[in-house]
Amino acid sequence: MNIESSAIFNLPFITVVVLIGIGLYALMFKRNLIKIVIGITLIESGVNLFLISLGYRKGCYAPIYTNAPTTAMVFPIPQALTLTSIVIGFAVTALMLSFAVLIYKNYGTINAVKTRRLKG
Amino acid sequence: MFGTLETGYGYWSPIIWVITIIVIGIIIYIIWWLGEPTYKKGTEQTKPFLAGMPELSKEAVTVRADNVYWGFKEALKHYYRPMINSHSGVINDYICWFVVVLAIVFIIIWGML
Amino acid sequence: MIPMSKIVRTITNILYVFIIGFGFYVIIHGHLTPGGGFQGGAVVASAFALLAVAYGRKKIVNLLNKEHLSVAEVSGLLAFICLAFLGLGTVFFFNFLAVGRSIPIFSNTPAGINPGDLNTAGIMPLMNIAVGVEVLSALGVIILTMFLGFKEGKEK
Amino acid sequence: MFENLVMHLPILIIVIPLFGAFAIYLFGKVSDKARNIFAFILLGVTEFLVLVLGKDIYTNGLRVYTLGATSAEMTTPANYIMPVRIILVVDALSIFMGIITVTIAFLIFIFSLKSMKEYSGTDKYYTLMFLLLAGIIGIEFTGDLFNLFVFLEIATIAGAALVAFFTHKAESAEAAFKYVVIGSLSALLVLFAVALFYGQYDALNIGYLGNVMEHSFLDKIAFGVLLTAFAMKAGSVPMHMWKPDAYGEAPGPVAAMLVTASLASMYALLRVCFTLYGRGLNTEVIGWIIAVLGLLSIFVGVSMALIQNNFGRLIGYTAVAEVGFILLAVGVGFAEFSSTGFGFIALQAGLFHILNDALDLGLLFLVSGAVLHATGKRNLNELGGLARNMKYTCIFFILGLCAVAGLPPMNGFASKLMIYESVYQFNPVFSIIAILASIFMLAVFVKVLYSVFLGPELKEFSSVKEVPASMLLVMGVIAVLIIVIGLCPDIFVNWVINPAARALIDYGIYRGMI
Repeated sequence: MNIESSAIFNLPFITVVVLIGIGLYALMFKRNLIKIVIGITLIESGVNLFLISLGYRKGCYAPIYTNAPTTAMVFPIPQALTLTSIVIGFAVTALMLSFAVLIYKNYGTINAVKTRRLKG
Repeated sequence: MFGTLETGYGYWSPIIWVITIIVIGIIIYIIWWLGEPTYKKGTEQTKPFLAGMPELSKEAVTVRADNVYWGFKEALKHYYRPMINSHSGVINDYICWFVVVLAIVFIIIWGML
Repeated sequence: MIPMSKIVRTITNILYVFIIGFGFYVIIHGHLTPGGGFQGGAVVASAFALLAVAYGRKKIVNLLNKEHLSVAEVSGLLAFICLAFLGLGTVFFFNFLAVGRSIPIFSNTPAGINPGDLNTAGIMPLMNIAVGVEVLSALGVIILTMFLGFKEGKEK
Repeated sequence: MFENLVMHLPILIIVIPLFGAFAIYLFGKVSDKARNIFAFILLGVTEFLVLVLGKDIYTNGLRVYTLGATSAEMTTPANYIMPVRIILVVDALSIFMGIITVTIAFLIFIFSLKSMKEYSGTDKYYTLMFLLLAGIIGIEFTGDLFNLFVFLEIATIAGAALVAFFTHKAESAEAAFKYVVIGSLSALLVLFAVALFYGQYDALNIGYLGNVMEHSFLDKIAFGVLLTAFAMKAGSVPMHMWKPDAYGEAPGPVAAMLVTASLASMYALLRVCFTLYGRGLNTEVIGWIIAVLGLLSIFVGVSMALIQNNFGRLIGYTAVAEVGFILLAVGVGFAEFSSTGFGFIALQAGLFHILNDALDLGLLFLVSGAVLHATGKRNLNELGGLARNMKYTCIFFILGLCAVAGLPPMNGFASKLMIYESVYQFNPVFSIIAILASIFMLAVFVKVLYSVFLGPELKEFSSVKEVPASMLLVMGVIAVLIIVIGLCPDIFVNWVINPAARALIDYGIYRGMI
């Protein structure tokens, strides 16, 4: 896959690094459980963007043959992978948020430092 | 069954172990059989001697799990205190450890190139 | 949660039919246009979310039954797996409708650029429908559970 | 006809539990009894199929299965130069893990019939259990890195939901939250590594990637990410802290199943190290990293287990130590990377310890589940004197104790002896620390034995009854397996472990099938 090396084509990859970095920052230093969930979703978005931009070819169309203007299309497999990953990410996010709800019901707070009976 | 297993330096053979256990059991039985014949169950001679004091009830002297190995924990408290503190139970710390290991692995791999 | 104002409810009454219709359109045209089972199911479930917000707790509990939604969810998943099992004469997930063309349903397989005939792609549309049913009911269950769960939290 | 069935077995073993997971829910609407019978039949069939596949693979070599192709062996479609479909590759190592997983799951299911009866939501419990089983077998049978990610996430989701089984308890929700965050983070990093591979080689298949890999800088980045992610999922120090939390709060049978799940991550680590990268890496350095992680896990796991007062949490820490033993042996095996000498014996010992680990820790977690079932308590400070009323459970616990602490003639001794002696030739210090840690392991479990089963009878437990016969039967079967493997370790090592280890070392066979 030839991705032109000019700066504008590296922009998606820089964004990927920034997104994953922000996600890891949120996971490492944010005590709010909801923010931790947001951190996970940020990392997920970063990885998805990475996959999508790997399959991109300049000046090509979405890989859908129905009434397509030309057969020059971007790579479809990364898009399929991304869709799968989005669906899984959705399930994981829903699960994490429901655990956060349970923690809030039981502890009355969603601060990670105050919700730790399991330690030592 | 009961074959020998190569373990790199020597070998391990369960059959020898089983035979040894049986032999040791027989020796133990012989020693027991040669022992004091005047032993009587349920008499004064089977009671523990605690400096002449009456024996406490078993429930009162049971050591609970927390106090088992108390001396060990006390001796190693300089090791255990930081260990317990580092197992803080905060999810953020878990991720921090992960990032630290990731960084170390990256440094080693970078040095390996 | 109390129902929202009459304006919102009136607009919801008009809109939710269209949202659900669009969702099913996305599901059924999954093999031709962007979208598919998951996306269409999510659109349908967003109509559920709209209803829940507009009408409040009592109405939505009467409207959507969690048990029925769970059964629909499981049925969708089972239908998907059974469709994959049907290809087991050759291999799992084999597209027996498109390759053998023994059954004239969805059996056309045009190559290259085509006008988008609905009657194509073999078992893909069927799988899309199965996934669509699964996703719309699963998301319905999630929306319902979280909606009711937060309500209890507030009362406390 | 039979050959045709064997050809389809790799996918059937994954899909039958997946199908069962959802069908069970419908059967549960009818009645509990119908559901149990149905689930029992499904698991029995799966167990039978996995044994048939195992016999086939141990005699005829590995099998591939291409989903959706016109024939199962057609990995590369006509006019293509690389595989594009999802391919399952089952070799001796995969089926070795698969047999362990399905057997443990089958036993745990029988155990759960009685131990979970009194709780509500058993329909969902069995659904999630089957989903977890499908996810774990998927990890072990897949030959495709993206598929590996998908199954990893399935196992994480099902496992986290099972950890939170006691939803009314605050600790369960907390442990489940930690488990799902850790699991999804490591899975996402696996996906990141997959994207790195895809960007360079346009392929996702492990065998194909192994063939074409150029070991560029990006590949080494991907290796670091994969190594750390799988090590975290397997529970190696210092990324182990989720493990005692999750294992301690999950119900006993669930914890036994989660042990298998983390062993599946260990399998993925082996697959990545040996088959995907092979000798292309500097195996000595990587082997040292893995061995040091293992050594840390042994030391920290055992020393932290000594001061725990929660039954499940204590076994969780020893699970960390057991994973450390496997990592140590595998690291030495990877550093040597040869099919002869002590490196190969270390690798065999690591794989043998995977089997023993699943059985020993499974038995101990089931005992903790039985104690919880009988008394409703998990805190070691509140328990005591149970041997009077629960004789058989106590005997099974002693057997598990001996096995996990590595006392002869149990299975744990055989594999640990192999580990000590082969690691001693690699580095004597590692071996000595491992032996010392194993002695501490005995001390840990003697504490549990003393505080749970021995001691005077406590008033509150005077009416405790022995657990039902089906639970005893399951624990007894595992105990018998432990003793049998301990008494004839050579048969298992020569006939089961050796082909699996060879499959790792001779990675050309796996790669050549694509």
